[in-house]
Amino acid sequence: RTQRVKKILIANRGEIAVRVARTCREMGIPTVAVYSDADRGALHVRSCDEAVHIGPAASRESYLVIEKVIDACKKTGADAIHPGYGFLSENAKFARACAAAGILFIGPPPEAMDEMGEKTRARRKAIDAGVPVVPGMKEPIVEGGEEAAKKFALEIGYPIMLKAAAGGGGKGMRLVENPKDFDSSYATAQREAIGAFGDGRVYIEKAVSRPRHVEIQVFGDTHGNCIWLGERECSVQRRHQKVIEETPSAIVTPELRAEMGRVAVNAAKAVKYVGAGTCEFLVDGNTKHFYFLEMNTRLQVEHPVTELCTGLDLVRWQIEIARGGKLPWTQEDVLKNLRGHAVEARLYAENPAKNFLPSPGDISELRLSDGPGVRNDCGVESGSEVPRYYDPMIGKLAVWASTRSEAIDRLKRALSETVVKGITTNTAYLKRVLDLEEFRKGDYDTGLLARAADRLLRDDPSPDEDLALAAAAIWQLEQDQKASYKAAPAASEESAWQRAGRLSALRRGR
Amino acid sequence: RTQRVKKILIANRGEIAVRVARTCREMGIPTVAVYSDADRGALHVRSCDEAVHIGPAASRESYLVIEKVIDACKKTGADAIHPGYGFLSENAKFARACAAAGILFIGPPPEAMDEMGEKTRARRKAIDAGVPVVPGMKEPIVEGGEEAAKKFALEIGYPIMLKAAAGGGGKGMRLVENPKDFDSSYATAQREAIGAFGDGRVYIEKAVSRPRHVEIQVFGDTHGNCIWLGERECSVQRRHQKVIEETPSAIVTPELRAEMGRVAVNAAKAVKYVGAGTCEFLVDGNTKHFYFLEMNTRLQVEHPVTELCTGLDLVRWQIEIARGGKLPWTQEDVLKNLRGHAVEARLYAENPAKNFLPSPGDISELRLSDGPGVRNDCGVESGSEVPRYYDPMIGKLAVWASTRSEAIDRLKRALSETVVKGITTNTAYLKRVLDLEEFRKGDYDTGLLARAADRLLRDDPSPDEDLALAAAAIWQLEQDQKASYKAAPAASEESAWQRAGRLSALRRGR
Amino acid sequence: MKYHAVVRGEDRVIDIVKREGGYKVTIDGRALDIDAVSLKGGGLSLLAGLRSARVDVQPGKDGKLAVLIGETVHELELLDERRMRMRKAGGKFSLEGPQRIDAPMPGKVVRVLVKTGDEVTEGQGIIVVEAMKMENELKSPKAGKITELLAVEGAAVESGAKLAVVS
Amino acid sequence: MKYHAVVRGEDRVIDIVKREGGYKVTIDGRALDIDAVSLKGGGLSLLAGLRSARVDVQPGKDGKLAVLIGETVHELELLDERRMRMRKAGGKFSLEGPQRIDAPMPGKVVRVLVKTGDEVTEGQGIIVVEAMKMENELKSPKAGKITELLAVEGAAVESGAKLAVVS
Repeated sequence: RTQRVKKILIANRGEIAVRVARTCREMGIPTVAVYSDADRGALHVRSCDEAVHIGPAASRESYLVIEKVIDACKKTGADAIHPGYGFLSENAKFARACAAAGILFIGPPPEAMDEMGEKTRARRKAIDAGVPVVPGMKEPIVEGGEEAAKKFALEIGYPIMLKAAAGGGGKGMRLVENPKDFDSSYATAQREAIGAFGDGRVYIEKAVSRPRHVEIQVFGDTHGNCIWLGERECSVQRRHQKVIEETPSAIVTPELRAEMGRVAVNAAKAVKYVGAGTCEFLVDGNTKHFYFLEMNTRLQVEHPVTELCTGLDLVRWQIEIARGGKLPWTQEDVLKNLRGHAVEARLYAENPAKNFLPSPGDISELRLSDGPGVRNDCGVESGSEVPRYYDPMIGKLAVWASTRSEAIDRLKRALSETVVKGITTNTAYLKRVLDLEEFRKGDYDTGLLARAADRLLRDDPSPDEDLALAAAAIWQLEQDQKASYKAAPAASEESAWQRAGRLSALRRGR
Repeated sequence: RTQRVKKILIANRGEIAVRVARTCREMGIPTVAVYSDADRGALHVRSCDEAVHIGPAASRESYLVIEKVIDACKKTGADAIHPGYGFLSENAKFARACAAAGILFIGPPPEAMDEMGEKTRARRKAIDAGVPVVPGMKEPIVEGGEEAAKKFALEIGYPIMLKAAAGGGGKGMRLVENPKDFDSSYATAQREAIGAFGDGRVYIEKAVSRPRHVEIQVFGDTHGNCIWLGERECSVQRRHQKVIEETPSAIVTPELRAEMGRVAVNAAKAVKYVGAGTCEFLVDGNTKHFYFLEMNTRLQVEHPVTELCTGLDLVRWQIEIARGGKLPWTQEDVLKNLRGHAVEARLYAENPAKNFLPSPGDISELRLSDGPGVRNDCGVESGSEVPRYYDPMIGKLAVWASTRSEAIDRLKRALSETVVKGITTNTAYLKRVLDLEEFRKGDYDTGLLARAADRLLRDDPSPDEDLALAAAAIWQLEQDQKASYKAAPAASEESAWQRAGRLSALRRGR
Repeated sequence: MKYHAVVRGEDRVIDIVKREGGYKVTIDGRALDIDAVSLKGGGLSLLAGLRSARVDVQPGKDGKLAVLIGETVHELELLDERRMRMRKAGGKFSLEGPQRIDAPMPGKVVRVLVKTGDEVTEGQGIIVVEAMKMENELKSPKAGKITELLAVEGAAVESGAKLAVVS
Repeated sequence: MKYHAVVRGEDRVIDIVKREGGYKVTIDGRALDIDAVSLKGGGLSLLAGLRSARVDVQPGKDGKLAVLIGETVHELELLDERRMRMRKAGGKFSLEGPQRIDAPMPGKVVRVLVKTGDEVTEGQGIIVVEAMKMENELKSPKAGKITELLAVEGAAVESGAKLAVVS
């Protein structure tokens, strides 16, 4: 007796909105897009069957406004909402507003979001459920509590982490090596936390040695079933932003996987979790002890690697379970079906050579990779604009192969087919990360990218330098000639080029 | 003690050359492309590390000339050749020439090609190996043997099939319903056989009732091991050209699979087969009896569906085994790893509304599908030309999902994202095939497309007709305005449009 | 701007006005407010009321347009005054009067199925041309009589070469 | 045609001649015969001897070109006579003389790390701007002294707005 879903509104933008729309289309469920002034021309708008404008570019005035999203549902008769990730996806108020409006929220019950949404509360919940956690504060730092906080930090001992209580995705997160940096880091963390979540509260945690970020995908249904779907290793991070994710993790043995899975499921059951959720753990690279960090009560950016190794469509499961369906798999089915290795790279519109400065602008050409074992999830296409108002991630490239080394070689091959013109992206940077010896060996922690920064950015002479020079000369000559003919294609390219030129000139920060 | 391969020459063009180059890149093996006058700008040329021109457009003067291919190897120092499919891939003379030149031929030994290459000989071999075959002639029709042939046809009874002895891919194949059509069909079959294989010999076979084309992928190594990798159902055919392939087949039970697999492996072992091969069977839709048709001693066009359900890279296996490696899997491993359902659709540059007239020309825009479970293998990209000299297949779209119905829905979704402009393709036709009730039910045979022809081509009113009219008016208005500004993009589009216009005007056959 | 459209044989009259935030398109008197964004490669992102659609318009056959929306290709002819005049002038493509049968692409004539003077029915096979390794039968666009026959079996022909005329 | 190129700080002289079937490109005296096909979107398919390469050329930074070949991006500057003159005239982008620090994109100044008159080293952080939810530190392009400082903490700034000058 599962509830029917007649139409789904996707309360998001970019690649995740496109990805959700794809599964809805396959399920034969019509979709509704919402868009801000900056996104009228965005791919997710034309990927849905209907679209509703919900305000100005700034997400605080559009994608984050609960009333506007609910109104869009009423206007279009959408009876369910998929929140994607970010924006309102972990906002319990939003989930309640949906319920109040008789709209099915495709995600966990608001109570579970309350319990897991606020980090210190989640920690307490986890501790009660017997889940190991990193030593740290049980409450965020209060107004004027800075001194007490510093005392606490000294007690558990530096280095420590400052984290946004409402946080996630590394925003409002700071590593503090020693007491003298506390104040400045605290200020930055608060500022970023307010900017990202409209909530500046921050708390303290002990920093773990050679820490690896390993998370467990869990899934619960409304019939009391809950299972885990394996782990994702997300230790390749820059400033707490995930860059490359893989599954399985090189340090996770079948025993450790089962143990972490059991613990994650316990944490989920402790809050009567329903739908797709992720328990993030910090694993000590030396001792392999693992500590619960937080639970993300939504679909993760990196969910494709889990889909590739399990063969599941997690969005389809989210929808089935939201409308009251039973989990189609038992824990044993998972073990039977886990197969091979998957790696995902995130494509960012940013300039690694300029301290990873975001590079919004017009994509004059986008060439994605294809062929065996390759999956692209992209929020843009040739001709798209990357607006400056939102996250600079333009898409994800994930690959599957039967072994880790084949998967890495495949991802490198796919990256070498991936070309984005008009804006600057991190594709070349990603290829270098894949070549890092530590990464190839699987012997890395969350400090990898920081430690390898020099190796990742140096530009060494290439055997193709003369060919590159020749190519540049040929290209320039043809451009000049076309321009002088005032022939159509040249003209149009020229203008595209000039735009690109201007943009990147600006990007130089001179 | 496996042989090293330093450089691989890919003796082919189009999507298969690109696909082979991808695996070589992942394996770190440099590649050499060959190209005719018509293919200098082709995608496969720039997908390889080196390229050698081997003559005029006509394949008989380029891709089919053994000496030119061998010379290209010597010129570039390539020590191995991957033949792809078609062209020289099943030519034993070529395999011998490679051996003589000290070049590793990535395919079966020439002896096996001899035994399986010529159909009537293959039939005898199969019969000796206890493989069931369709009643038919053991020798091709000889010069002046037409009368004897007609007598034989009457004995086994009409309908009969005429087949090219050197044949494959449906070329030189004709169904003859009754005696009066024998002469004309025989003439056509011979003509096509000469055109396609330079060998006009034809033989007679009894036609099977509700025939389904089901083939078994086999793999042998140089250490005497040989296994099967499941079946492919290829009954969705038009004029004996495969259009849509899937695995598993809706009529193949685990028992039938094991039995067909066993028989296929026996046939392969009977000729000491090494590498990737495919045994094609005709399965009687009523009795489920199966008959050996022929063995293709090369990689098949439709190999991706097998890769999707086994998780293997067949090209990687071909290379590993050609250099003396052992099969990494036992038959039990296959059974453990077979998973889900895969369907492939072939994209042809042809116009279904004009009796499937091939439509070569310039592709002004190519938009491929992406997202979960989608795989594209394409020989072209935006701006590519489809030359009129070669097969009109421009690429393949394959999808994987956990069930057949989800896979079909996914393929439909992916096709709706696939847009080819500038030439006419069969994408809309393919979507209609997927909607045929018989196909959805899995209850079809090789006559499906012929029987459904009317349903597949009718153009019924669409609810979007007014929107289409509005879109056309908006587009036209913008074109006219741009044109009047003589603005660059408009001008360039115009010319592309006009070219497209001319082309299709010609295509109308007026 | 006024356009005269023909779709599935039916005549439609379209009036289109550009205005703030898109277009007002009136089809046979029914008005649609449409917001349109042009995409790279000649596509459009349309918003018609709540409906969102990606539309690909591809010109072909002498001013005919193929309009792709989701699953469906709409074949239509759009005529402004200019085209209207052209159309009126040389009725070349109407089925009144003699019809040429041209070679659709370079290839080889493998069979000629009629003789000059033969009566043919619409859709009857006239000539078989081989191109891209496939035999393609050219059919008569109308019922009538073969008044000219230039095709010769075995002859190579270029694109657009006149092969026969049906009157 | 002659070009003057700068790659990884080195000067290279390129002479290019179009001719039958491609180009003759001479780099510092060494000649290459190259067959080039232009691809949609500004790419090139090059054949240099046996070598086949797909090359993507993307102009950026004031005449600088990013040339992508397989795994590697080559950043280089290509100057013909005209550009050479420009370059000689306004040395705007050379590191001689005062250097402007402009806002890389619209955003908000969250911190100013220097005062007018401060001595700064090359690469030292000068101003932090927040854009796309990320804090981005603008560094000094050269060692010198802050002679102008227009950035104000908390202020919203438009693309290219002058924030400071290092002399």
